[in-house]
Amino acid sequence: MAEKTQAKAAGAEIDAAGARDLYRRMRLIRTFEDTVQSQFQKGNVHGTTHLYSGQEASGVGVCSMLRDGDKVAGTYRGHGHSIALGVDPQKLMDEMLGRETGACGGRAGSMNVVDVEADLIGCFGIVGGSIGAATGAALAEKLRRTGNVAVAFFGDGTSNQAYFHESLNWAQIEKLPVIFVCENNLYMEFTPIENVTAGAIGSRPQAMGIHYRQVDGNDVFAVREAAGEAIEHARSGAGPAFLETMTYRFVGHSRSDPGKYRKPGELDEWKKRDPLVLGRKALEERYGLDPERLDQIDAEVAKQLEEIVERGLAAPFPDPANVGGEFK
Amino acid sequence: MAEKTQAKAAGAEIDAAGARDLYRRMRLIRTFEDTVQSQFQKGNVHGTTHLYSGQEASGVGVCSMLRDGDKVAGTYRGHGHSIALGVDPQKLMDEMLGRETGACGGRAGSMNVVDVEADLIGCFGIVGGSIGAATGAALAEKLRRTGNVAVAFFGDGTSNQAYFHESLNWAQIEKLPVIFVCENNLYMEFTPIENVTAGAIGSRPQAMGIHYRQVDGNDVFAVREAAGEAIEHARSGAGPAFLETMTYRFVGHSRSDPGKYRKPGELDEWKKRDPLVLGRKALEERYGLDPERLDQIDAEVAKQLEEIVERGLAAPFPDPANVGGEFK
Amino acid sequence: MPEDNETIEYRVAIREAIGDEMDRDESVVFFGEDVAIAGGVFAVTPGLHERFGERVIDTPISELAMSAGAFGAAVNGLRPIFEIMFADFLLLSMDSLVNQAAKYWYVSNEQAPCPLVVRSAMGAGGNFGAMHSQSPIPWLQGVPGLKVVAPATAGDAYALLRQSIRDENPVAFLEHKRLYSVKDPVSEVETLPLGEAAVVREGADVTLVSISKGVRDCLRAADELAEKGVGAEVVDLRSLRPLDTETVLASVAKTNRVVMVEEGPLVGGWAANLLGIVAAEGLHDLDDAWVIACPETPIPYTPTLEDAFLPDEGRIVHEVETRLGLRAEIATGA
Amino acid sequence: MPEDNETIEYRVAIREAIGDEMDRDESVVFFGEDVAIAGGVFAVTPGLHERFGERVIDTPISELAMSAGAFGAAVNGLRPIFEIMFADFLLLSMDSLVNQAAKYWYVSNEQAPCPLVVRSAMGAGGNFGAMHSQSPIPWLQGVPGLKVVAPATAGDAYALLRQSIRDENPVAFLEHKRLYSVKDPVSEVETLPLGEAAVVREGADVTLVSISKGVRDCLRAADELAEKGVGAEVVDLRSLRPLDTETVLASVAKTNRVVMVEEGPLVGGWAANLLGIVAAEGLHDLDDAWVIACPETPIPYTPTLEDAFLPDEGRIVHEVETRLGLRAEIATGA
Ligand SMILES: Cc1ncc(C[n+]2csc(CCOP(=O)(O)OP(=O)(O)O)c2C)c(N)n1
Ligand SMILES: Cc1ncc(C[n+]2csc(CCOP(=O)(O)OP(=O)(O)O)c2C)c(N)n1
Ligand SMILES: [Mg+2]
Ligand SMILES: [Mg+2]
Repeated sequence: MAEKTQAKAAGAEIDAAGARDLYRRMRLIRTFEDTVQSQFQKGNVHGTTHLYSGQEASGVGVCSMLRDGDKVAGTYRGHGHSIALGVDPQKLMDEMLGRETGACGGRAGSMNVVDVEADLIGCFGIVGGSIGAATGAALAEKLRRTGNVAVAFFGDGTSNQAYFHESLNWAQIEKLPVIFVCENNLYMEFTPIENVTAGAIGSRPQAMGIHYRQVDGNDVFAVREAAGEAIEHARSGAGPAFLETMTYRFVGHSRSDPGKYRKPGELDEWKKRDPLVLGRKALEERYGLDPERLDQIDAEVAKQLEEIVERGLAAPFPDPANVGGEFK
Repeated sequence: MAEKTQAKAAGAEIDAAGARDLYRRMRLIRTFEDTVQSQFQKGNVHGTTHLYSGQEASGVGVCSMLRDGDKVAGTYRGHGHSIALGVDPQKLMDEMLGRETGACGGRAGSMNVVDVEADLIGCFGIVGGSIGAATGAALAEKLRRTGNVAVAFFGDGTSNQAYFHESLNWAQIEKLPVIFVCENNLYMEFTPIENVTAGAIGSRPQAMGIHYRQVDGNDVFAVREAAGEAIEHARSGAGPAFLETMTYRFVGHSRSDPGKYRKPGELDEWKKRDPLVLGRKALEERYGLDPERLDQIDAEVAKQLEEIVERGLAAPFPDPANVGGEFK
Repeated sequence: MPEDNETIEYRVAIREAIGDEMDRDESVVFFGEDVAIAGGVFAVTPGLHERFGERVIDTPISELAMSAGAFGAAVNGLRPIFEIMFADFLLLSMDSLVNQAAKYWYVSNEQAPCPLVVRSAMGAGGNFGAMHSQSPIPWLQGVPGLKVVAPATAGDAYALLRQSIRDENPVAFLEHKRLYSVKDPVSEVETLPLGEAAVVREGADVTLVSISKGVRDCLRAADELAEKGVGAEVVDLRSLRPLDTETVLASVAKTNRVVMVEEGPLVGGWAANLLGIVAAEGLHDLDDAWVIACPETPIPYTPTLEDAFLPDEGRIVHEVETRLGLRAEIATGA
Repeated sequence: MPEDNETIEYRVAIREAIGDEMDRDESVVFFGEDVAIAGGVFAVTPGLHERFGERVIDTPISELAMSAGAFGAAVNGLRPIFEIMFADFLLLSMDSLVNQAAKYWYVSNEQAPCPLVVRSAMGAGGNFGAMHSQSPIPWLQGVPGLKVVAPATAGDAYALLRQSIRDENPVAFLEHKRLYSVKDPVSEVETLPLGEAAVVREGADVTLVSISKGVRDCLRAADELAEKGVGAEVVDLRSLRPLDTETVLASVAKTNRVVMVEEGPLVGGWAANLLGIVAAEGLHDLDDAWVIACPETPIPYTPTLEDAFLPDEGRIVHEVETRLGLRAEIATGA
């Protein structure tokens, strides 16, 4: 719960403390992902994982502009979306570790986390699922007149799939308060997005008259500004908004990906625009935060993750006798 | 086979005889549909039917620009597409009547006719199916380097569905020789298209960089001209083309539709632009055909249909002992 | 619903069940293609839009988005009902039904329910052809988390639909096209539990098991068989998941013979599946057991072929007579 | 393929089957997400794009268009193979597979075949969670016109895939994820007919029937049972449509006891369905019959739960021992 409050505490106008929180949240995601990776290699995290490293500013920027009650649908690359929204990283790590104390008691794993308390309606292992689900969640918010919005995160490659097209159209027809956040990391798995996508992604929502903006997805402040506008648009009843956050994935698509498809030098170029590097710079320049303070945050987060893993590894696995589950 | 040749005989440049053929073909469709309707009421045609009446210029205009080997995928509203392409109306009527002599031996019925010999890969009862199928057929033509194209017919309402989006994108990526013909009759069943469709349909293919044109779908000559361009584009290897033919359905959506949703006066306005009325006018004005010659065609077609029904009703039903069928 | 003991049309019973639940619970909403202003292509839902306004919505032709929209709304406080016009089109919705709705309760570790109902018109017999006549049961029954309900009477349709709407997890509610115009007594109860089969006719010699329209075929067959001195017990499964094997086993323990009648294929169908479960649990009660199903092909259009394709009471009577040896007796004049 | 009698990895056998058919027949093409340049996420198809160029294509994430594209190409002269990365995603393709491909041959009155193969990785055991671990068999088996093939060994994978590609109608070719790295002897034959089960181990006391990975579990169980003096015959179905009930019935006629082992639910699964068919045709051969299947829930992620969820040789041995009374004997020291 503390995490949840902190995630959204930033508000529209932020002071230095708020800015620090944004940075901390991005660092938390990065360190979380590094930890998942190392725990995966140790055999403590199972199956497969899709890490969010490099894309932190997108999730953190968008979620920091939400208010309690707004709903989020993430993807299989959803640790970042979850932490950005305020899911307790302990519960999340425990889920990866398959423990009873996990967000879903070990039933979900990396790709399908749900945390209703945190307003995370779910992470969706099936490409496009988040789009359809958030559209439906927005329908509920509209009919219940809550003033809440719903956010769908998804990737560039997902813009070629059924859920994308059908849901965008329906959302626009019904003027649903949903924000479609396309995290364009230039690749659909191992394939450059231009090889599989006709035209610019942005022209698709625009063809339906949906409010659209493209933004630097590695600059958390730029994302916040654009997300704020998109959320405002949706919340006002004007219908869906579409945000394309241009970003880059620093690690493999999933656990076993050597990244051979990357263009030479591309990764290095993007690393110069690491959201954490950009974040530090902005914090130092705009908020006069000194580097030591930020190093200290890094150290705190590192410590936090160590403790999380320690507690997670000590937590019990679910009792196999309870495999069944009951359907209400 | 005679029918087939006739359908495409018109060629790009047509003389008076070719123009008469276009008119005859449209009249054949209209009279065929009227006959299906009356046979349905008599209980000789079963299940349900979706008639093409009013939309004849679209199918005839497009198909008259094809050459043998080009493939067509029609819809549940497919009698028109079939006849326009040159499917033998006797075989088609026999299929409606459920006879052994039908195009599919009575197995298919109104919505799912296939006539491989006529290059009709099929009519598709599932909305959007024609789009996916024609895209695949075009892939085959491309890889086999035949120079043939494939045509998908579908309605305005179908532009909101999964097959539409996914297939358009893929076709454009692979530069497939496929022509998407959206017959915009302003309604998806009983719902005005604007109630269920965000933005203009044409902006969707355009968002993908697909060659697009809208055309008066009731003017067979205008359709021919636009179709010629679209086919040429696709055949040249430049990728898919999208043609939106603006038209109107004169009859109910399917067998039991009183048409209450129509705007007042709308039907009457469109009847003034009946493709047959426009066709006659053009033939008289441009080719100097006299009205009696056209009346004579009408009478010939009426007679043709009478004979078709007579033969159809005399044909045997398939033997129920053969219900099984064998899968190769 | 009417309170006297009159009859009601199946389609009207469904309409009233929706209306009554929408009255009772504000969170119930209903959407589908042409269901609102036009009242649905099978004339099941006229009047609901007028009564409930924005809670009854016409959608684009977007079966997948519709299903996912229902899912998203269901996990976010609504109880959506949506219509997939013909059950054949459920194939376009399946990812959302199976990968989203059916899994939510379990995978979320029972954090939140997913109360949605998908209504759909299934079944052959109307010459609608291969893509507008299918039973979706073979695709849906093996999906843990998704209930599959298919009422045989108007009364059951009313009570089972009300319960389906109240259910905390997804329900596929399948309405046989050939039943829309039948009239039956109105339901005496507001709801019926899901997963309870009913013995709709008692008999001592053979058990006929079916669901939906098949139950009515079995009942007519039982009438005919009674005239020939065979007492057929008829079990209406009412739902295929949960599956009430107890009621079937109890009946079989009594009659020792069972026939499952399915409008669908033998291979991969519910009928042989249920027979397998019965065999596993009640093998020694069985003297004879078989399945009446359709040929292993798509459904043909033309009446002669479609009639031959579908099981009907004539075939049930004939097979029971034959398997029970009555045919031989008749033939030999015994 | 290698011509000596070496072993081959399952994934390599599949690769070679595709390559050999593409060599043999120009009309064979192959496409899917990341299958060409990257060689597939399960490393099944590296090298094919280099060998066959534009006949091996990377597609967008468009499972429905891909399936319809295969259909359209198949009815227009090609023999497409396409990959649906995880079988769970087949749910997005189903309309095209079921309403288009499976129906074409029959509905067109056998005018034209529809030769396509959809390859897909199915199955649990790798902690991939509920939406990346399913067996699609419950959704696909009850679709007349669609063959469902699932090889248990690398050798069978090679020969069955080559035959599937040559088949004139659509085939769902299901590869169990847990088998990709197994090694088996290379196939001695170029093709194996679809719809023929194999008795892969003989035994007199009980018949174990399974498919895909389950067959290997049964074989290990049979080894263990042999040590306890029980002769288990193992039948590998190899395909679920066509379904070779004859081979099962013949085995049951010999052993009088049968267990079907399914990685999937009991209700709506193939195992109970097959048992029902066996009961209908061979009731009096059966002394005992049952099904080993999964709980009626989605598939859990964490190892402790997933292990408990899945049938394995331990459970097979235990249940056979118990049902055959050996447990009691052991317990009483008999
Ligand atoms: C329907 C479906 N198809 C395929 C996959 C396998 N898959 C997982 S992630 C992915 C690529 C998605 O690319 P993109 O949308 O760009 O998101 P990113 O992974 O880059 O964040 C694919 C193909 C899936 N999970 N679901
Ligand atoms: C997937 C699917 N959903 C719904 C239907 C039922 N249906 C048949 S025609 C139709 C309307 C199609 O409208 P449009 O695309 O405008 O074509 P039109 O009928 O006007 O020619 C609908 C909803 C269907 N056949 N398939
Ligand atoms: Mg991407
Ligand atoms: Mg229309």
